[in-house]
Amino acid sequence: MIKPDLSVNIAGVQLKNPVMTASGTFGSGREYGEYLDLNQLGAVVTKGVANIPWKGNDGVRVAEVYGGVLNSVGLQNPGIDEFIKKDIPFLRQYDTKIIVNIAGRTLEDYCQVVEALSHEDIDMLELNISCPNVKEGGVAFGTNPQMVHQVTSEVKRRAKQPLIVKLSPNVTDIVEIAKAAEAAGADALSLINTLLGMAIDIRKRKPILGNVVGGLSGPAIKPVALRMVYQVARSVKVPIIGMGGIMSGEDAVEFLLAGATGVAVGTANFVNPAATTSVIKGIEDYLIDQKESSVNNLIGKLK
Amino acid sequence: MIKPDLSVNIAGVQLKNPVMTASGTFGSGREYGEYLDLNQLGAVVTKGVANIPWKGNDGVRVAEVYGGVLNSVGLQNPGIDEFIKKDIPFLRQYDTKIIVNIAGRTLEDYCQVVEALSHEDIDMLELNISCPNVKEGGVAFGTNPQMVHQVTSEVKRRAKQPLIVKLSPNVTDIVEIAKAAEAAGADALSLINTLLGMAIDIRKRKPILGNVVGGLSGPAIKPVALRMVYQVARSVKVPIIGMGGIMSGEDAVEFLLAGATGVAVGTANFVNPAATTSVIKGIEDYLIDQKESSVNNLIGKLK
Amino acid sequence: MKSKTTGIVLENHEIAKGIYQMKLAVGDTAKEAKVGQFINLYLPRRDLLLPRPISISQISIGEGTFKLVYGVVGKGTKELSKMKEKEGIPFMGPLGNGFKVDEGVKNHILIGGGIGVPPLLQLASELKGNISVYLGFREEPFLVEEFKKYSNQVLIATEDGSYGAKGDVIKLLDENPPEGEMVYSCGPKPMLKAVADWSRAVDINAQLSMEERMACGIGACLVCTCKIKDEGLMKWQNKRVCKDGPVFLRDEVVWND
Amino acid sequence: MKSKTTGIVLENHEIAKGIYQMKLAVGDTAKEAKVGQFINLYLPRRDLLLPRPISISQISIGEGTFKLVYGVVGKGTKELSKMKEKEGIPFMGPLGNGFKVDEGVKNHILIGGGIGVPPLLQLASELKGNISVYLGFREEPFLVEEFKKYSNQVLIATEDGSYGAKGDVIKLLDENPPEGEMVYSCGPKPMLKAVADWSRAVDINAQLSMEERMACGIGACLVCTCKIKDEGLMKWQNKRVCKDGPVFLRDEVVWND
Ligand SMILES: Cc1cc2nc3c(=O)[nH]c(=O)nc-3n(C[C@H](O)[C@H](O)[C@H](O)COP(=O)(O)OP(=O)(O)OC[C@H]3O[C@@H](n4cnc5c(N)ncnc54)[C@H](O)[C@@H]3O)c2cc1C
Ligand SMILES: Cc1cc2nc3c(=O)[nH]c(=O)nc-3n(C[C@H](O)[C@H](O)[C@H](O)COP(=O)(O)OP(=O)(O)OC[C@H]3O[C@@H](n4cnc5c(N)ncnc54)[C@H](O)[C@@H]3O)c2cc1C
Ligand SMILES: Cc1cc2nc3c(=O)[nH]c(=O)nc-3n(C[C@H](O)[C@H](O)[C@H](O)COP(=O)(O)O)c2cc1C
Ligand SMILES: Cc1cc2nc3c(=O)[nH]c(=O)nc-3n(C[C@H](O)[C@H](O)[C@H](O)COP(=O)(O)O)c2cc1C
Ligand code: FES
Ligand code: FES
Repeated sequence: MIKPDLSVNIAGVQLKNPVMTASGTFGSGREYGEYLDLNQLGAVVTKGVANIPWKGNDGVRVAEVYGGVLNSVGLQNPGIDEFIKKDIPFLRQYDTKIIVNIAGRTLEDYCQVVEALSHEDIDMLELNISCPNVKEGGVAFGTNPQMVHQVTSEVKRRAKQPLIVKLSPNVTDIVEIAKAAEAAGADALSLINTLLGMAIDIRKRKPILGNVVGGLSGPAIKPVALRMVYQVARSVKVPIIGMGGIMSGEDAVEFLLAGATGVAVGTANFVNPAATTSVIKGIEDYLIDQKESSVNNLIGKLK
Repeated sequence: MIKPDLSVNIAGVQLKNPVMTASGTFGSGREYGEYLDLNQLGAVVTKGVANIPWKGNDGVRVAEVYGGVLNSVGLQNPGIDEFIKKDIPFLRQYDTKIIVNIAGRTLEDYCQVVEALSHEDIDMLELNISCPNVKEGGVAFGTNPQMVHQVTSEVKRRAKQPLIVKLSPNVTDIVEIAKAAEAAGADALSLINTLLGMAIDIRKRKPILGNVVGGLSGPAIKPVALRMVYQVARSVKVPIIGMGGIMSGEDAVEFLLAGATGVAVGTANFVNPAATTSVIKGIEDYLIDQKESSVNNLIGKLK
Repeated sequence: MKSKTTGIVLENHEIAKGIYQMKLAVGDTAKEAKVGQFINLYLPRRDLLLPRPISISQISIGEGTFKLVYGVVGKGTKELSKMKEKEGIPFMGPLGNGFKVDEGVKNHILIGGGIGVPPLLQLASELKGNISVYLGFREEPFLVEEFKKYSNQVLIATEDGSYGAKGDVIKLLDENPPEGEMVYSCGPKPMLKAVADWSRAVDINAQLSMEERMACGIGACLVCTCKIKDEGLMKWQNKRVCKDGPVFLRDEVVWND
Repeated sequence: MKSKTTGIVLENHEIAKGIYQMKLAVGDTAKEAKVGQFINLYLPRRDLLLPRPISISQISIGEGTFKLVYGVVGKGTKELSKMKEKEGIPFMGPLGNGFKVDEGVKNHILIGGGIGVPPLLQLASELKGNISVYLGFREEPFLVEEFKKYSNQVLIATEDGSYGAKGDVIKLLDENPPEGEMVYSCGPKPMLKAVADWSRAVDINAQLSMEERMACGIGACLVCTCKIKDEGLMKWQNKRVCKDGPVFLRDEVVWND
């Protein structure tokens, strides 16, 4: 049998397959590059980077919960200058797309990062307005449609590469938020970021995380993520990158059927460093089994 | 060692222990009564009941997901008249509190149920404005603070028993919703109802649930539930009943420490029909181990 | 007080492609079982919370055992198939109502499809009178020899014709019309619907064992309902397959579309 | 390309109350291990997603084995303690930097607390020169006889005084001051902080093996950081215990509050 075609096009960028890394779980690929061939990936989405270095949150930053992980890293990053110097040249060695995830506390922060990247050889920008782990900015931008519109349009005006806006699931109406981002010029949407959660150490009678609350990721959130992707896919025209608990090719196929053009793998990397490649393989196996010639035949094709 | 005191007081109602059943997972106790002694429970919270019989949703109503369950029962119930005739007398045989969960599609529906119950021998009312499985009413009431305020105050005016308002987690700001319910006269709050989720059968390329989307319950949602209980407990004065993924006494203790005065056990009943009693035992064991004389020493006592 | 108990696996092996038979030591619980009932099995995998309903295929009160026959169709049955002798598996049951056996009936027609075949075996062993058995399988049949112990009319159809007649049980019934006063049937919904239509056409009463996804398994959660006719104003109501069923009378069942 | 691999359990038994020793066949992976490194173990329980970091307590290149010694403190280590001979357990590693062994150092001081003791055993076996060992335990000590193979100064303290001196290792150090040029220490954070203060006071350099909760285990996710001094403007930065550590120089570590 002929190998099925896995390539997808997201906002004009052609990816060899729909599988990318979820921001923040994969660094800039340097470490995981020892465990898998980065050339295989549709794209590497890098850890959120801000205009200046951030130290991130204090204290315990991770807690394990049933079928999931809580994290409160708080966007520790070396700042955009260091990132441009070290990480872009590293990733450019590989035949994969580079998507840079952008963090900020203020509108100006975001704009500075985007401007610093304007002449860099990267493929897309992913605007993170949904991090639950920083007090200012982050999620505050992502839960209010007006704010989403404002920050998206300001960033879009300055962006030289296609702009993905990453949405927070901690909202009453994801469709309203998605539409606001689309109306403001987003070229694609990615969802979901983590759900805000908490865990308590009952012996110490203290929250486990230093930051008290953190972002929930992993298989536990998959049903919520899938529902949101499904709802948003039916309401916007721009392509969607789906994520949240994808552990296998079968999970990824659920997201594609629900309407995602791309998928990202996050927490699964912690369980298996080669999770991304096994997801790619799993999608291919499914297509072969279903006698489909192209992954594009799945996207949004829910009966 | 002296047995620790497990009794708690919720809005003037004294419960022998903080453990109740989560509405909809336990019917009116008739079936589970064959598997455990209902006298042991702090309270039985009955399946949502409306002014008239409802048939509920068509098609597959349950799907299993990682560490959780999706349901789309859609509030099938025999109507308040039948309920009053059969279920209240049944439950009154037992030495446990009766909390009647109330469903409705309109404000009038709710009011009719509350009025029908006004002379009945029950202990509390639980107003469900958070069911994700019915199109009209239900969750629509529970996601908008003005609506929450309106429906709560209308119901409260008619209620002869203390009123618990059950909150939906599918909102941007749970604290705002909780405050609206409190301001409108709620005597207690219960949270969380299910998170809206979805699952897809990738062979059939169809949603598993007949209703496409459904409510996610079980351990998968515990971190979100705990976070919301924690946030709400710090923002309102009325007592809170916490639920969402409680499988063990240790899980329950997390909710108590986060600020819940009572806890409810739902999905765990499906895994073990005697889950409620093992949660009670687990809380007691914890108190003994921690040399605490009363469960009240835990409530909200997070360092 | 009833409770979840643990059965001990005595045997667990493949009896046809993708079909396993498990013999479970259940002690005195065997005495409580009625033909057509099921048990709910709980799996060791912690990501899988819900119990798996499996019919009791054979009951031995003497041995204190149940035999279950199940097809590996998903994560849970896959997990079951990996269980080894002496391992314990928690279960609830027997659950449900079971088939109604009327002493007055002398000629019985048993119609099973795929993984609906197993519960009919215990039924065949208990029925008095003449028994005709019609079994349909996708590919490799199973339990056929066992049925032959209780009936000398065991007819088989397979979808691919690799064994017995090619086609489904309805074709088999049309080509070999049975005589009898009661049909007992278990299998996938489309087959049950076809059996309902067929039996109505030939005017033989029928009991159908329905299948639905379950959660509590004991009648409390209302996730496993199927539409059952109702004399009242509502014309039909949703009844619980786990508690009011799994066996319903043909004329009670309201079929979706 | 590196990958997650599967170790085979050769032994797994309790060596002191709540403390288990597991011997794992890891084949050629043993050749890659350096003293003070750890491996990340993945558990069969599907609700537990994250790997458990456990130090390599003994390396045998000849046998192709690691010995691990771990305390049962929670769900994951409980699960580990139930594993039987011949079972496979997936792991990644060896991970982390390990202790730095300087040929110039002749007198070594090893200070371990509780489940921080195990990695010091491999160290004791590799160091050349004179070795003093100070071990603190809550109650029942373990690995003491093994340490005595490599050192004739093995001093023990227990919190309840049931074995060796009563109190903690710092008291032990104060009462039996060692001589040496390098301290190697592993244990709970408060102990490490105390060792840092003590060693600074007596002016002996120290290497500390830090502990943090982990996710990726290879340096990508930044959940396992600890504060490390930095020459630059920021004064300190968060470094990764899994990749830049677990061993840091005493004078690099910035202690929280
Ligand atoms: C009363 C009753 C008796 C049954 N008796 C037998 C029997 O004797 N032999 C046999 O092989 N099968 C029988 N089944 C079907 C059997 O329960 C399913 O094949 C099994 O639950 C599938 O589990 P899984 O984890 O492998 O599949 P998955 O698809 O991974 O299961 C996911 C979820 O869906 C449920 N589910 C999936 N398919 C079915 C189904 N067909 N019916 C009910 N729930 C389903 C599962 O229980 C689980 O909750 C019976 C079902 C019912 C309701
Ligand atoms: C580099 C390193 C080496 C270690 N070496 C050993 C050793 O040789 N022997 C030994 O007994 N223990 C060692 N530990 C500690 C060991 O990792 C924890 O005791 C273990 O992870 C607890 O898991 P649990 O599931 O039993 O506890 P739980 O509390 O149920 O675990 C919940 C989560 O918290 C994490 N966690 C809990 N306690 C710790 C801890 N103290 N350190 C890191 N993560 C923790 C778990 O990994 C898990 O992700 C080491 C830790 C690190 C970082
Ligand atoms: C440790 C960790 C760090 C993360 N950091 C970021 C980040 O910097 N920027 C961002 O947009 N999302 C971040 N996320 C969210 C993930 O990219 C992803 O949206 C989420 O984890 C859901 O996917 P998963 O369930 O596959 O992990 C992070 C997630 C984790 C677990
Ligand atoms: C099958 C099912 C039916 C439910 N029906 C109701 C209901 O009628 N009214 C209501 O307020 N909540 C209902 N719920 C929500 C539960 O009461 C509870 O809030 C939720 O399941 C979270 O708790 P858990 O994780 O312990 O199940 C239902 C939940 C399930 C699983
Ligand atoms: S499974 Fe709960 S009512 Fe049938
Ligand atoms: S555990 Fe991921 S960086 Fe250390």
